[in-house]
Amino acid sequence: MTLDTREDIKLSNAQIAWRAAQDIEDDAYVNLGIGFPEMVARFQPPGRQAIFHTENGILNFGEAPPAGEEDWDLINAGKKAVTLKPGAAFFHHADSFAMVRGGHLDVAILGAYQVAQNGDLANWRVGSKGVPAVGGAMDLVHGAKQVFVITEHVTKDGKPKLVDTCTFPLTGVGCITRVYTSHAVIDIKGGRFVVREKLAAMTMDELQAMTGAPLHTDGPVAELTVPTL
Amino acid sequence: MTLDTREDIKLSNAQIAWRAAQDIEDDAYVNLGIGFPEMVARFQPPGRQAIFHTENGILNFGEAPPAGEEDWDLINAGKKAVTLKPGAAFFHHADSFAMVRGGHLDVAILGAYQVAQNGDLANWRVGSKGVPAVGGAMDLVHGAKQVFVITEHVTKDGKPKLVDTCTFPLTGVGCITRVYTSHAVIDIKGGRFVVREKLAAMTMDELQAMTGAPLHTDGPVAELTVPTL
Amino acid sequence: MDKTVGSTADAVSAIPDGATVMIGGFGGSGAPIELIHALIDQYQATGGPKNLTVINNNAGNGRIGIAAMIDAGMVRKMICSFPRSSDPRAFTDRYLAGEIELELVPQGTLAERIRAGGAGIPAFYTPTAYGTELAEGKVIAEFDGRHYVQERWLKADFAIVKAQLGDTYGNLTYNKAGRNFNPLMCMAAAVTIAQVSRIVPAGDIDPEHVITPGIFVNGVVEVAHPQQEEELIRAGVAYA
Amino acid sequence: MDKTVGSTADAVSAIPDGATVMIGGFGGSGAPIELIHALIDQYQATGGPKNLTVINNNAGNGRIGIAAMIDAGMVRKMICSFPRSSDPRAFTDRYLAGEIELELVPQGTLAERIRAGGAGIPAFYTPTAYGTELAEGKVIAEFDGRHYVQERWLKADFAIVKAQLGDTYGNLTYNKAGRNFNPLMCMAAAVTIAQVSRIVPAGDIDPEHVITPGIFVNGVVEVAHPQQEEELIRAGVAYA
Repeated sequence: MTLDTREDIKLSNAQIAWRAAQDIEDDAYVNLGIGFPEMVARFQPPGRQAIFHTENGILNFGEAPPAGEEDWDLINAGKKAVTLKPGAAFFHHADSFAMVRGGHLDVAILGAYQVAQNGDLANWRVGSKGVPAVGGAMDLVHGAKQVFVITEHVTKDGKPKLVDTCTFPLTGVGCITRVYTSHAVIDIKGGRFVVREKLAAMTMDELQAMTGAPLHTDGPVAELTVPTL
Repeated sequence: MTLDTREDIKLSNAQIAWRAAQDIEDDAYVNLGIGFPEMVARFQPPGRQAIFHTENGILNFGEAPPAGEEDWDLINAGKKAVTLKPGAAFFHHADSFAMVRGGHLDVAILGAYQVAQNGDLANWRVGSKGVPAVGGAMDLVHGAKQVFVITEHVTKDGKPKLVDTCTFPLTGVGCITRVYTSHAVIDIKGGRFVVREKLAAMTMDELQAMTGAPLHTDGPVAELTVPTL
Repeated sequence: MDKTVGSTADAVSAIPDGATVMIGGFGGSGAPIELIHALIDQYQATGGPKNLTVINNNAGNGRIGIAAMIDAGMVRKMICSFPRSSDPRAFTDRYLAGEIELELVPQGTLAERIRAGGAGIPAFYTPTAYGTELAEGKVIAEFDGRHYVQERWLKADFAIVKAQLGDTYGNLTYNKAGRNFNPLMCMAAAVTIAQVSRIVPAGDIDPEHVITPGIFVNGVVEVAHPQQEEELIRAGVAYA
Repeated sequence: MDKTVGSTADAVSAIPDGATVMIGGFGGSGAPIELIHALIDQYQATGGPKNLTVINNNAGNGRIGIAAMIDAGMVRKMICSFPRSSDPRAFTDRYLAGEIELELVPQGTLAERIRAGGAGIPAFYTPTAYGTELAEGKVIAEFDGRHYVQERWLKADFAIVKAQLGDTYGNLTYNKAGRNFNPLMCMAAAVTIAQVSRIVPAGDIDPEHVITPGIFVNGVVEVAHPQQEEELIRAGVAYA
């Protein structure tokens, strides 16, 4: 099934990341999945400071150093060179995943191939071919107090990513609490997609048409507004 | 049953500790139970250096400091003040018992109320009255490559401590490999007591009479000789 | 971010009746005496918190610290490995009178259960206590021909611990064997309060030397010259 | 006590055919490149060790390190969480050709299984992977209304790790995020060999700053100026 989509009005990845960043509270401990989610760190609202955790054993790392000044023992989970902020700490992998699994992170933000209305996430593998690689994704979906997904609302070929039931191999069961897409902000609550915000330029019917499971509301749907980035 | 015992020729506690110390190899990692077993540390043979572990998170601690120079954050599992040797390390309790349970200690030496011929140990409680307290004993009997007991051969009222089956509450099942007593050195092998050494002044029959389970031999029984201490 | 708390009284003020409280230390080493005494002060002033479940390796000594909590009547249950000390009267008397409950846990199992609570591991298997009365009623499983006891995680509502340096982000170092259960308890409690000998700005503790990362710590209160249980015991001090 | 070993060649010489070898590092960070290359040298000179099971977070990058071990044909099986890298050809080609086995383990579970191996915990429960294909065939249990997967410990015959300082007793410190799996692997192997940037006398590392206590380490070899995988990759180096 290919959907009628409103690709004409969609947010850029930077704008999706910006929107997600607005919901990270001051002093929150946050893990950003490798790739697109890392972009969220750029958009911390003024006056707020999150502490970023990386699976390979750093709390409170900062931006990449200038080219040529990398220390390749100071990298993040995406194997990119990073820097430290004051108040950082190093620890080994078992302690790092104790932080993850033990519920000590306030927020984890991940990418997705599919998110189901019951909160199931598929983000590690699209089929049975090739070399499978899971990394820390299956750990990260458990333990953080809130697990958010940031994603395009539909795939490049127009298929829904918010679905009734995931068809790709699962990363975790019932683990996602909120999805920030290119068109909307949607909570997962009681096994249903509940729309919190949508782009003003589209109707609920248009949003529903791009979504693979019924959308619900629970109070007013706010306007999803983001700056030009 | 009260036994005919040879209390007249028995080794002192210091001599039992001395004998056990002779079997600790150079560079061995050793945990000595609190109380009597701590005495073993005094008798390391010249030229050998064991590294002592204490449950509360120190490797390579040394003797007590002079009175008045105690640091009460630098204590052993018996809550006695100790000192550090070069090459010491501190760690928390989970890492400390990872060393114990994970099989990283070469030797643990414990006291006993009873040791059974199958290697069962009872050393934490003599009945159901009073306040029970177990500490690290049940952990120490698992994991060390060799778990030794040092003990009088019989109780103060002349009852056997080496027994067919423990009647006191167990500390661990099949965990003891060797017993150093006031009269003999006895291995536990294949569910049997096998005598390795005995005091020259007593016969095997006399030793058997003091023991609550059959004694076996497996090769010659050497003379248990210790210095005057 | 600033996790500094102004006083020991403020630091413990949120602990309610019926709470499960992990208290760091092994005997007096690493024991947060001042936080414990602040909790007793609160109880004397307000009647709470009471009916506490206290998790510690021991069960108090003399008439100070945890023993003084027991004396005051604040403790409903102790979870510990070794409820003996040079002067264990406070616990012993109440225990023998049936006025306090005891869950006795082997020391290594106690440490591992607390770590498991902090690490999101609901249960694990250990050889410790297999075949003993402390394994009675527990799930037993065989792995590779050997028997093991299933043990559950331990968590707490609050942990009160003693550290050496603490920065404003809650990163902690410890003093010698005063480390013991403290780093584990920081992980396993919903709210962790650390008393430290000195609070330093974030960045003053080398990230390589942090023992407890700040993510495990909610509040840090400075007690510049902390008391040592052993010295108080020897001086015959009673806190009441 | 002196755990110093004279050369990387000597350090790895006891690793036999068919051994399970834990190799520290996360990508190139904390990866013991020189020890890995010494092992390859030994294989090139003697035909062994081969049929190795290698445990690492990744499965090699480019034509150096673990990738070069795979290229050389020494590796029968990889146990890892993420067999991808900027240049994963060595593993990918052999895997797709059915010439190398893969046990894929979620990263946190991999870390915890290794720690469990070192800590004498034969099995534990984790929420990770519940309901996914990586939990297929595993024991599932419910605790407090939530489902968990039973995971077994991981042990090894040898661990080769990279540290920063090592003293003659085997006490180790690490460099920044180069810590990663290294301290865990030290615990979980029957024999652990550490390459360090500098060997110092016992007593030169503050006991408060020791990350891996020497009890977990069997041999320490100095590699004064260790190579970084990332720099070798960028320079297009192939080790063969």
